[in-house]
Amino acid sequence: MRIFTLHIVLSLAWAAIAGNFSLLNLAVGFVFGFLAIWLVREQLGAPLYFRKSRKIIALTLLFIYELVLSTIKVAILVIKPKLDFAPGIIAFPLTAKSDIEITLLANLITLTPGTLSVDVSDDKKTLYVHAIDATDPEAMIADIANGFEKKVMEVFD
Amino acid sequence: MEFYLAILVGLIFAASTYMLLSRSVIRLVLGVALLGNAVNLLIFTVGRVTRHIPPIIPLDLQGELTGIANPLPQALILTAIVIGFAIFSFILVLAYRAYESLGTDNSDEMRVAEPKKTELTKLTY
Amino acid sequence: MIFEIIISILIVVGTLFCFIGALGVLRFQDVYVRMHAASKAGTLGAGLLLIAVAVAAAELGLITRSIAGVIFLVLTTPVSTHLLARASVIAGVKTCKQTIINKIDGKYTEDGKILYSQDQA
Amino acid sequence: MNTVIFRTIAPALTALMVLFSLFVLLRGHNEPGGGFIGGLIAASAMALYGISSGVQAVRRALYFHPITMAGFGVLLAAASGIPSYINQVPFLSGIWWKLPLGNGQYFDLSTPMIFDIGVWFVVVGAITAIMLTLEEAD
Amino acid sequence: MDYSILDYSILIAQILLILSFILVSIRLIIGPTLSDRILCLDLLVTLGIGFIAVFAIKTKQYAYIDVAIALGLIGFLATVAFARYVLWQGQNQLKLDEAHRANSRDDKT
Amino acid sequence: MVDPTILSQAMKTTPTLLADWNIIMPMLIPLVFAAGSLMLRGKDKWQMPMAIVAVLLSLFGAANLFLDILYLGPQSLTLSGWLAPYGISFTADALSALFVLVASLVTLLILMYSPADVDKAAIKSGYYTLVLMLLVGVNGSFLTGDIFNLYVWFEVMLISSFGLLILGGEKIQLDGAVKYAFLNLLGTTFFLIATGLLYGITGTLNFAHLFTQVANSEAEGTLAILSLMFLFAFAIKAAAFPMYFWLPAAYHTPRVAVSAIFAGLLTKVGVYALIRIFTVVFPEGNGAAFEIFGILGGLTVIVGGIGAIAQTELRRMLAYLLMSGVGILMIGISIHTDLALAATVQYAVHSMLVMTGLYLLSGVIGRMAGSFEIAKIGGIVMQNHYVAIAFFGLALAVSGLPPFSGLWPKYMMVQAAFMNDNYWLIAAILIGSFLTIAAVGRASIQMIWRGGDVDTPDGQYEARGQRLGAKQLRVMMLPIAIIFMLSFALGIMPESLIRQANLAAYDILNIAPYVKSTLGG
Amino acid sequence: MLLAVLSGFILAMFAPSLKHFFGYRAGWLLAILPAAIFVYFLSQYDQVMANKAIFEYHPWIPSIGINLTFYLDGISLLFALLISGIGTFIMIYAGGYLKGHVHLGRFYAFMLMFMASMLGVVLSSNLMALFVFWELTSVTSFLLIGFDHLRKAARRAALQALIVTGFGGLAMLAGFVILSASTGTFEMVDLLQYGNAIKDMDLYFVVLILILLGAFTKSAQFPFHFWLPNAMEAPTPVSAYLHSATMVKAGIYLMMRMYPILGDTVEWSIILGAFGGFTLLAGVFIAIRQTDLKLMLAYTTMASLGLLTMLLGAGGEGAIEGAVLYLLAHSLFKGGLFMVAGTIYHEAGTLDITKLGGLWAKMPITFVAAMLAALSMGGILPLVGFVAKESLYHALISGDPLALILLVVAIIGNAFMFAIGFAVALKPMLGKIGDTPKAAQEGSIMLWLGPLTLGLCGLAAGFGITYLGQSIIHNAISSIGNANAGTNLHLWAGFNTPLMLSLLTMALGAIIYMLFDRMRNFADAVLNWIGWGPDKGFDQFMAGLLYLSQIVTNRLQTGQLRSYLRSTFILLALVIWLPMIAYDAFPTIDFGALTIPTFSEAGILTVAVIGLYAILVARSRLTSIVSLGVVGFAVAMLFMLFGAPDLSYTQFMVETLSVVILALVMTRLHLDKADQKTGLEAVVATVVAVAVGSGLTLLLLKVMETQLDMKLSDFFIKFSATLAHGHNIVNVILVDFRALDTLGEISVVMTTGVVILALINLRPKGQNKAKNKPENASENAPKNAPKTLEESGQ
Ligand code: NA
Ligand code: NA
Repeated sequence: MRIFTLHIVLSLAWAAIAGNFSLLNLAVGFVFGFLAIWLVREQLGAPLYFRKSRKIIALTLLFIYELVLSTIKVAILVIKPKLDFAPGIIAFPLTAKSDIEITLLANLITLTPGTLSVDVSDDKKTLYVHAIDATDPEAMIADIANGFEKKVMEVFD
Repeated sequence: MEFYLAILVGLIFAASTYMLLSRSVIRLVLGVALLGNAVNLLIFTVGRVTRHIPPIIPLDLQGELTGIANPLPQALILTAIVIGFAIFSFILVLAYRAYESLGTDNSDEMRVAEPKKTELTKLTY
Repeated sequence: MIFEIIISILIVVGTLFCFIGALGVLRFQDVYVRMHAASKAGTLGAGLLLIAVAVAAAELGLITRSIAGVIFLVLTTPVSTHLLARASVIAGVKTCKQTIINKIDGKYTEDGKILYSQDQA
Repeated sequence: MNTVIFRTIAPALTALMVLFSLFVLLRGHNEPGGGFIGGLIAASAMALYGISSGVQAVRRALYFHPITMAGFGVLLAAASGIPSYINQVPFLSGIWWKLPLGNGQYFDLSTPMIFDIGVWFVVVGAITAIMLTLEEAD
Repeated sequence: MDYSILDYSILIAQILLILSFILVSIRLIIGPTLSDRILCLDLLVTLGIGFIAVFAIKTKQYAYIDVAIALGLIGFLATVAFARYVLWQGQNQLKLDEAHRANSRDDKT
Repeated sequence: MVDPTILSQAMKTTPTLLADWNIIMPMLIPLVFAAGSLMLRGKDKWQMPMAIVAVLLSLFGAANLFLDILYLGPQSLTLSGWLAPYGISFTADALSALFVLVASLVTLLILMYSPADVDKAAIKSGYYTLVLMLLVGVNGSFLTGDIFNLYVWFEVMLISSFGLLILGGEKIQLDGAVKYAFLNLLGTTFFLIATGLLYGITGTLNFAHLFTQVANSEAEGTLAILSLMFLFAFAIKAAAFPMYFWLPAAYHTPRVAVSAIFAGLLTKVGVYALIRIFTVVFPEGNGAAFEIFGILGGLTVIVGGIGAIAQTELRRMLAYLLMSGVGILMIGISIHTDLALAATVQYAVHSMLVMTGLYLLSGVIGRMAGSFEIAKIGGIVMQNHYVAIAFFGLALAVSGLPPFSGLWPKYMMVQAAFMNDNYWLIAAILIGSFLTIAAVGRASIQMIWRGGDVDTPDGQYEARGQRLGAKQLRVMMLPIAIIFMLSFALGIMPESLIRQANLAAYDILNIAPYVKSTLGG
Repeated sequence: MLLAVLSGFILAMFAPSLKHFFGYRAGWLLAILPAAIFVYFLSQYDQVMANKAIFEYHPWIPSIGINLTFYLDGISLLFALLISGIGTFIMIYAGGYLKGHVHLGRFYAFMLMFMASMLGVVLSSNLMALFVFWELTSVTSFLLIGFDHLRKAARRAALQALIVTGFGGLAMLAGFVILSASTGTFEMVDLLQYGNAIKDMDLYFVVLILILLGAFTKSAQFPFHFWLPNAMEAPTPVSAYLHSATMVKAGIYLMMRMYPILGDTVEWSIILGAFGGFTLLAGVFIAIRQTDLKLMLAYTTMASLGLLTMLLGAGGEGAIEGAVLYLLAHSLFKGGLFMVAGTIYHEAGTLDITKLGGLWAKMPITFVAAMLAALSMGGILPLVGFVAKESLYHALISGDPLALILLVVAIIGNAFMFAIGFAVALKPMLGKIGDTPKAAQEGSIMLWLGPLTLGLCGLAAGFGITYLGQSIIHNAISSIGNANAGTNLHLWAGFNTPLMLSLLTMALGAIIYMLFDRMRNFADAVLNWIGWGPDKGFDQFMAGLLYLSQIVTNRLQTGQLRSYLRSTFILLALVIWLPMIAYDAFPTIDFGALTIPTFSEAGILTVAVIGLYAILVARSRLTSIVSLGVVGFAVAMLFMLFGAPDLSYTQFMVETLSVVILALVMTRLHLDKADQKTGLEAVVATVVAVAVGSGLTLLLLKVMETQLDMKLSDFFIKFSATLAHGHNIVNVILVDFRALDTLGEISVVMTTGVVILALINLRPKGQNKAKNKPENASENAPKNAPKTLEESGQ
């Protein structure tokens, strides 16, 4: 987080130097700032910053992929003349511990195939998920645990 | 197009009037909110509508600017919207407090300020 | 021309998703299932349309703003969906009769303020 | 609403909204936006923060009582008419200053902008005051 | 006047979006629960963002995009507020039922 | 930078001097102080002195403005420096200046009374802020030369009055406020609708410009409808028959100082707006407006008088008397001759003062008797004969009996009605006066003279309620005494006021200087 | 003269302090003023005699032609002398009568104010000035009648007097206004110049009636007489001064003044003759029924006023002469008799004639005074009353059939008055000593000085009648009748018809006196049989007014918001529709030329309509709120479609925040279930709603037919970027072109904040909101939700 702040400060400094606070200029500053931090990455302990950036990008891509996929699945369901599915609320045992991880995971679950986060238990051990197709809860739990949950925890480890 | 907007204005007015003739103060509050929408739309229509082009002068404008929407009614409505929102908030909270104090949201039963008199006053000197 | 085609595709696909979301909301059996349609299809549809704007405008300020819009949408939609789903469960909005499993049933305290995890009583 | 998900994400969204509101405020003179809209967005941010983290958190965050902010806004807006007096022009006449930023650049400060900032304060202050009070009413 | 692909796609988009609006509005009338209706309003706002985007592309008035962005950020607040109401209703079910046996059917199912 | 010729097409180029600012001071000063009082939130001791200073300064500004206009004729200042009708003008003629002066004075008197009537909780909740904001709205309404801006000031006034009405949060106040709020809100909304439509026909909002635009417009029928809509909207504000419901429903519910400020200021703004609109925008009355004014005015006078007789609550009785007075004003507008308008202006000034005084006094009486129910009030003269004298005096004033201020405008109105062959209006005025005499007479003998409440045995005196402390009584009676003396002075020496009223009537009927002062040329 | 009038008002202010220092003896001091005024007017006598009139002008309200123009001619001089002269003795008498009364000072103040007002009435030439003083006499009379205010009867009587004379005063005002507006002058002096022109006016009859209403109510003519006997609730000095000698004569004065202007027409004669005559008969008839001394006197006063009115109605120089003489006589003897009655009450403690007797030995001076007055009242030689009666008989003999009827009436009336006068004067004095609450003895000098002097004046006037006739009486008559009347008055005119009639009167009177008890029983029986009188009528009128008032008020002011709103909307519909129909201002809609909405526009319109429908049909309020969101959404979209991004923006934001606040509030309400309208209500609401909606649509369309002048907007567009340095024109309008609107608007927003804070935080004692809010109030809100109906025990 500290480095991110520095990054922002650098962008602003760029804009100040350029005497122009337009969005474009700030964006340029951001890119240049990135380069600047990369130069001094050793001192700042920044490798993590870059590694994380990579992981965030990976997670984002996964998310976009899943979002598209999930939408298509919903689309198929919608268009199918017969509404024959077996929804249900399943309980997903959480491995993720921190609030931010849980939140991110829950939101990702909501936006992706056939699942929708309903609530987290007060002891933060269970995430209740509504699924359009709840015929095989175990498989779904495994899917999430190995997919999103893992990637989320990697970002925050 | 103004014709259809005028019809819509009338419809919103009618709906608002209908709501304002209810017993429930909450419905009256909703009537007030609708009324605000109707008035804003009325002023908007009356300023003559133009499709698409907002009254924003392009930074790189050369020459005359034509065909833009009439900015004055927009400014007036903006003022009216904000005032309307303020008044609406007040009315809503008033309704809530009245409900809380008087124990009802039925305006027919709000008779503290003007109590129902059962008998006529006698002449005294 | 190529831009135009990209924009057209983005627009058509985006609106299709939007339409599907709407259709789902109309067709599906209960509020939970409808939420699936609304949250996913809506977000994706609107997001694609915003991206279409970014492409069409081809101006940095607008691109960044459009992307910001997509991010906002992605950040907010799951939150509101979650809150509505949770509230509905607590308020006792029934699931449709096809529902085969309901693990959350009985896990809320009566006043709906505490949710127990699966292994709690 | 005390759910982990909401509680965690709401502060970030609040910050984002406040930032956005300032953005909308400052560019209002040339693009859609301005003091009202900016103020409404900021007020929404406060509402969100209040709903997720409680009234006291908002009060602490604002430091000043929101209604005082509203009063300040009106004062600021009215005060933006005072330079007109010195310039011998009618009340609320627009006056522009170019504040040099060095290297030949200027920052455009004007009484209409101060006025709009006043509007922003009023809208934020009053609406936040209303919502917070409603939220904590018995 | 020739129409480009873009014009046609915009036309299709607008038709689809309007149809979507109407479909959602129908669900809004049908309900049956308050949650359904809130969901409809939420989706309507999301669809609105899309609509504004298409409209901006069509008219080349990109100023409108700001409205869509703001909606993306703020629009969900209404849903949050309504969800809170539903939640409150759920949490006070017993109290409500006690207080007015006749009344609870009204605002929820 | 900018070509001076272009500049002169758009903006005022001559310097604006301090004297030109006089015209906005009665609005601006209380606004700044009201905002300032919010900054000093929590410092309750500061609130009252600040408010007094603000109103004194406004009064000073108003007096300055008044003198300016006396010597120079109508004055105008277009704000933000743009030329009229593009910017918003503040334009004052003798009518507005007089009203501003009296409104500021009335507010000052009420502030003097307030310490005895307003508790700490109300001050904490912004009583003084709201009073100042009300004055902002009222003075703004009197001074503005722009119809949409008038709407804005109406809203300022409206929301402040809402606030004042509910200070205390009692059941009766909330109930009264609900009725007051909805009906007044409708009034303001109809005003906005009419304003919007008027803009749709004329393309302008500036009164002076409207004068020329309406005169040149060919949409006679539409304008006639609009004139009636304005009439309707302002009649709600002014509490004219049959749109007066909110007044008896609400005016007796807040604390007395608030009722008094309402009585003094609010309905009169409605009347002012009627005069303004029907002299500047629809000087010919467009359609049947003036006839309708007469009918409504006459009925208001009578219904007000009749209503006053039935009331068992002192403040409600006053509400009906207030309403009856509004009827007189409407009659004046209806007749629309110089005499009638002079009478209207004069009666308005009289009514602002006297109704304020009566409401303030009702507070004293209510406190002394422990009730506002006439049946439960008694023995006032035995408790304090100054209070009794004040009540008798103000009762005479409101009945239009000498030697107080009500007589002259009523007489002038009868005269004007006769000269206009409006015999039934004469009848209405006189019947209204008769009913008023009967109502206040009956109230007087019961409250002031009777020994105690209605069950007190004949010939006996039974003190009820609380004895007011000497200091408190002094605070409460001082503003009443001032009003009493003013009303008395205007009763025995009405010449100067009549001259002002004539001047105002002249300004009303001769709109050219008003238009010229705004639009120039 | 100005000083003469104003001094009374000024002294009135100091009367309480004088009383404070000098006690009841202040009466002597205060009497100096009326005495001085008397002397002053006496000193003007020569000039009045020589020049006919003295005119004095003081500008008062020149801009509306109202000034203090005092006019001292014969009749005003006579009245002024009576007012100040009798006033002198009344002041002294009051000191004795109300000795020891706590509020004597207040009483003096009222009396002095009254005296001043009365002088104003008789001296003013300006009609409006006269009216002002006239009303002041009503007001002071109200205060004096209600002086003993703890008694219900006094309060009622005071109110009665106020209402009756107030009514008359208003009518008179109208009459004066018509008179002055028609002639262009307020000055009586000028009006006299008009001659018959006024009598030929179209509005003559109206003016006459209106002015006579003023005079009749003041002078207690039937059927407005009832307040006068009730006014006897006032302390006796008041009865003596106001309600016999002076104030009630104001009406007579007015009729005398108006005689040359309005009089001597058929209408005048018939009205005055009929009402005067009837008042005379009714007065004596009711008087005889009374056992209370003061009431007997009061009814005879009424009778005398009737007689005077009747005489003025008969008109002609003779009648006027009779009237003036009788006026003088009556003032002297009735004032005296009242004071005597007061003294008796003061000393004996009762006024009941059946209980009084044999006082002459105890109160010899009072007895003399009483006898003098009674003789004058009875019209017995050599008192002035005799001359007066002779004179009026003389006047009535010579006349037409109407005069003859009046003559008969006058004879009957006088006979009764003869009897009653003696009954009042003799019964308490002669016979055996009655059983009174107090043992009577002669009163102090303050008590007997007045009545004795007035009695002696009556005697002196009788003897000096020839001189008076050539001087002051002559002047008085000539200022009314414009002639040489009165010059040959003699105490003894020889045996002529009037004398015969006098003898007849006395004979009749003697019979009545002897049959007094029987007559009383008869009158009692008759009046009981009628069982109704205007006095009762007054109560009925007041009760009726109260009833009507309550009915009307309850009908209009139902107390239900719904009915108020319904009326308001119905009126709005009428305000739109009626003129639209009247002016045929319907829009012309050319359906062929309508622009076709685009698909999006149509779609958004549809959404709006669906939203409206959903709001209306929603059974639950929450559903309505959600649907409201849909309408707001649609409106925002429309703004966007038509080039208003700022509006769209604001609308969305406001819509969202509205919903937030609505939901926030709704969580605090435990609402009843559906509150749909009943069938009829729904029909009414629908009709009204459709009328309002369609009316506004038509009006809007009509407005749209005109060409909009875009001058303002063009200006904004032109100068927004160049001079105001802003490209978003809407924003520039808000913060620059029309920044004041915005300033007002943020004032509204700020104030709303204050108001809502107050609304929520400020509760009556015992309802203060809970302190120590927990951190997360949102979760706790429901816990503290307001009590429901049942819980709060309603
Ligand atoms: Na999902
Ligand atoms: Na959303």
